[in-house]
Amino acid sequence: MRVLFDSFTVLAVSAGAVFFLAGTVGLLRFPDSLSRLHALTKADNLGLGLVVLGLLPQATGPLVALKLITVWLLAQLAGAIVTQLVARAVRRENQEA
Amino acid sequence: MTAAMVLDVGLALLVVAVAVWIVAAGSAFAAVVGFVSFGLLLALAWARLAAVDVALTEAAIGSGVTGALLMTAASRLRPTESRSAGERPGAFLHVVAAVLAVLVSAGLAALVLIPASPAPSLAPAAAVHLPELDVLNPVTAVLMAYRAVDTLLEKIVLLLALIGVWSLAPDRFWGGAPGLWPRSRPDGELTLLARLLPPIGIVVGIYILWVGAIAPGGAFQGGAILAAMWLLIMIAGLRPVPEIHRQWLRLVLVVGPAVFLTVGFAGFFLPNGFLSYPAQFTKPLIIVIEVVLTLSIAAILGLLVAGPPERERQR
Amino acid sequence: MNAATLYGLCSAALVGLGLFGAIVHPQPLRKILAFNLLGGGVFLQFGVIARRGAAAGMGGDPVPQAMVITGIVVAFSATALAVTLLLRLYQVSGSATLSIETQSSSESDGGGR
Amino acid sequence: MAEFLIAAAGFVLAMVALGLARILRGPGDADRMMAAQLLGTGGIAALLLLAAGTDVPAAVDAALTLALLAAFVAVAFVNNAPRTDAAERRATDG
Amino acid sequence: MLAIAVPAAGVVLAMALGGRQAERIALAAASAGLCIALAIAANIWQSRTPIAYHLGGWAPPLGIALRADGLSAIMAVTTAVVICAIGLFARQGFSVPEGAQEARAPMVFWTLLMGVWAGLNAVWFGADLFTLYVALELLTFGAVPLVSLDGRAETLAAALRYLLFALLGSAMYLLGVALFYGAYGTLDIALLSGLVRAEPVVWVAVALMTAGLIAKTALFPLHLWLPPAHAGAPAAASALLSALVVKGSFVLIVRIWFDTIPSLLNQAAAQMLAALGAAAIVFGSVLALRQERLKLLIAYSTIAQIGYLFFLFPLASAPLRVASGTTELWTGVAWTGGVLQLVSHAVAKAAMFMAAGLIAEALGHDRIAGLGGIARVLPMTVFAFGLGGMSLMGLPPSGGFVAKAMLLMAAVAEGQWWWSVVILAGGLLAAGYVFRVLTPALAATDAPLTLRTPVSSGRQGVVLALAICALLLGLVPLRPSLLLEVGRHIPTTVIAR
Repeated sequence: MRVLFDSFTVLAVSAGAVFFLAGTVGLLRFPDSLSRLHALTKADNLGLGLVVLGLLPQATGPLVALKLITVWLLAQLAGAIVTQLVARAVRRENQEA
Repeated sequence: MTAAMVLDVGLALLVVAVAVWIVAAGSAFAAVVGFVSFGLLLALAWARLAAVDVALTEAAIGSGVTGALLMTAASRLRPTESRSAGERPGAFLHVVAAVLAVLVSAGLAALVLIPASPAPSLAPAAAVHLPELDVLNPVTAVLMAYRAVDTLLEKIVLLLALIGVWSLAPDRFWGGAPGLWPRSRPDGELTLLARLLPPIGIVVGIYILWVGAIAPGGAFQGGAILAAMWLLIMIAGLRPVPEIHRQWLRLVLVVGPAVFLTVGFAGFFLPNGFLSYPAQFTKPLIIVIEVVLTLSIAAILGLLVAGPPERERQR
Repeated sequence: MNAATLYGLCSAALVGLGLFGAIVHPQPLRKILAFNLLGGGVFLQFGVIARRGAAAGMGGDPVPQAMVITGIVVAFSATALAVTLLLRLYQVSGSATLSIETQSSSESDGGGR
Repeated sequence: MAEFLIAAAGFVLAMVALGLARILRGPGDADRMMAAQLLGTGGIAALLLLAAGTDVPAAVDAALTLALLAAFVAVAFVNNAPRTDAAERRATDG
Repeated sequence: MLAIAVPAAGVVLAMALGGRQAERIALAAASAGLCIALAIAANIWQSRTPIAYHLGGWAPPLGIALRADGLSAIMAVTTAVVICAIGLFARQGFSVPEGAQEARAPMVFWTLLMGVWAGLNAVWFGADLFTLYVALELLTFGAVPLVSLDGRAETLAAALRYLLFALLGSAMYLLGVALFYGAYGTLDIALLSGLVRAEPVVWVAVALMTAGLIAKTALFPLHLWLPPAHAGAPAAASALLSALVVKGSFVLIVRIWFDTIPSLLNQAAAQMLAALGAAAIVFGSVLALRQERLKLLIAYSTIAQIGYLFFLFPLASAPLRVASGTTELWTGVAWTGGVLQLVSHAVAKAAMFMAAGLIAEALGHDRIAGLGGIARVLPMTVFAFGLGGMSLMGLPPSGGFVAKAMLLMAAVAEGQWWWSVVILAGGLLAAGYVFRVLTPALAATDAPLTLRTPVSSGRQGVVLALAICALLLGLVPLRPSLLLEVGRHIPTTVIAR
């Protein structure tokens, strides 16, 4: 059972790390602000999500698991709304300029 | 080299690199963005140094609230940047400053490399008295008992800073409401965020305060989180910024230090004098003080960010 | 070389950078930022000392850690006060430099109280 | 297991640190802010991994705090950046 | 402990009740504080031993001790007297106008007055280097907003510059605190003095702390922030800043050098500090001579007078070289002279700033050229200014005279005659700038002066009383000197209260 949990953790966390890699590459390589924003949200949602998912089997108790999920939810919520706000800011910036 | 060692080396280099960027950045705003990252990295470093209490404080105050404050300032001051570019200090000052900085850094680095051995520590002494205080988090014990007077005086420092910020208002606005980012244009998303985030944040803040007696956390960290949530609500326009003459506001601001001082004075009737706690009530008293301190800290930090009154007092 | 020594060197570098920035930057806001770097370096020094003092089952000496918490809060209030002063200065004079008294003291020296 | 988690934390951190190049390059402040956001998410992930890998459970609380305040800082940014951002663009173009 | 807690409680109460209450609370706290300071001094005077107090019953190194020795007692009494005088003086300028519930300047002034006082008492009594750091920050946060109270651009710039200097200074100090803790595991001054060894960490720590505190004390060449800040503040606040606040960081340097590392006092470093002091005397006085505004002149004179204080370091630490009975005597004389200079400058400078404030209020300006005949209209004020000036010059029988004479004699007796030259030259220069003010003020003019606002004789009386105190200090120099010896290099005995 332990081995199963651990290999799940390794798998999920590695996948999460790959999304962080992708997010960084996107942020560095994409040509304009809006597509860079797109890359960022992928890292935000999936990278952190997979890491949290991978860590859940390692959690020592229900409270820790709850906190892990809260962290992810918070990042989701903040990420989603902030992305909207930044996107609007970028658009406004383009219009004004 | 273990993975942890690689991580530490990378983190330390990263911290220094971001610091170089903050000093060298072309625009103040870019430097402030760097500063937010700097705070985050420092929080990680504190976690690596096994100081999670400090990591929490750094995450909440050092990076979060300070970052927001500086960001506002940088954007308001942007028009002045091009103008002051002309008055860069001369090469001489640069050289002197560089020599001085290198000297201090080198001296410190040398001292770091020759540590005292065995390293002195008060950890055993602090541990001995933890059972009598019935507080399991040693940092909380230091802040609330062993070195309580520092914490108390620091509360007074916070109050003075707030008075100082308020004192910068024009006379006619005294008693009115702070301006708090007058540019903010509440729109749908912001309002949504301000409705969804604070309930979670307040729970987290209270949790951090409550857990402070047994694990890392406490009044400062909890207070800073609550302050950020309060600010968010005010920025989104869901609640007005309070006028500073309000009696309830003044009471919230001082209730923490006032209770702390009262308990301190009550200590005169005990064998150990000022700021000592009666043995059987130690834990409840510390918790009561922490709760009221959290309230006051949240209010003070929030108002420090909100700035001086900028609107006339409503009759 | 252990982790504490490593962060100790990092702290030394931060102190030097902060000091340099605070002296050479003409804009007060950048000086305030540099002061925060310097503060970060000083606090980290406490952290290194705390880490080295790990004993009695604790990961570090709690006393310096508590001092850092106090210090961070004080540094924040200092930043808040300095930023407010700076914004007010800008509001009143339209400029945000420290050399203001040299420009304006000659014009307004009759206004001294 | 612990070793893997710490290595993963290091990897995530290294990745998002590369993203910091955006802070250097800009060009707009929105891009800089995005890089800082990415670093924030990466830092939170690294902290969570460290909490599990080095047995410092309270570090999860620090991650929680970071997640809350990252949103707050972003709001501060959005409130302050856009207008001046455009102004800067114009200044550099013209 | 009460000495710190009462003004601190004052801050809290004033903040809570606000409005007109702030002034009443401040005055009540001032009188209570004066009584406490006197009681502490009397206690030490009688017992001839320093009082140590362990907060919350936690003994150092884990806990924090407060310690009252002769120096703290004298400084606490001086502080209480000066603050009471400032409080009485400021009642008129900082009262809430009729019809308003609360006004900005009074609320800020009274609250910060108590905040500064709490900070000062914490500096005098603190025996823990980190507590002293928090105390220093109390001083900074109390003093900076007072500078910019009138909200003009130049005072805002002065306040900001002051704040930046002060912050850098305290960061340096804090770094030294960290190093001390890292080396010895305690921050209690008495415990540290038994532990310190001559090793690099101590030198670096002391150098950092001294440099930081020098910036806060405004010793030449880190004095740039002081004149605009002290001259720009309202008179009552200038008196507070110039008389007391800069002394806080100076006393901290004394605590570090004489109490924390007494066995390691380095003559070369002490000579260097004194050389900076000497430079401060010359530059401060010369610049004071060239000022056109009265308050700036007084502010520059503060820089010069601070310079004298730094002679304490070589003169009171000389026995390292000659360990004979006679030198011991002379270091004692230098010690008394130095502290007397601290006290007499505090009292005299407070009186002079307030006198200048009255003059400026009456005339609507403070240009020295426009002072003609002011002595006819405000005789008491000009007389007080003159008495304060006597102390600065070092004319008998003022406190300043005795202080400077003692420093002078100690310098000659210890074979450090070069400092005596500077002390004499400083006196002459001070005479120059004081008479630059007094000569036009006393001159007869044809046109009668018209006052913009009448000045109440009560306020003039307060200023004059303070100036007379400065004068009388010269007549009782020996009694405080006995008190001063209390706690000097003597191990502490704990008294449980």
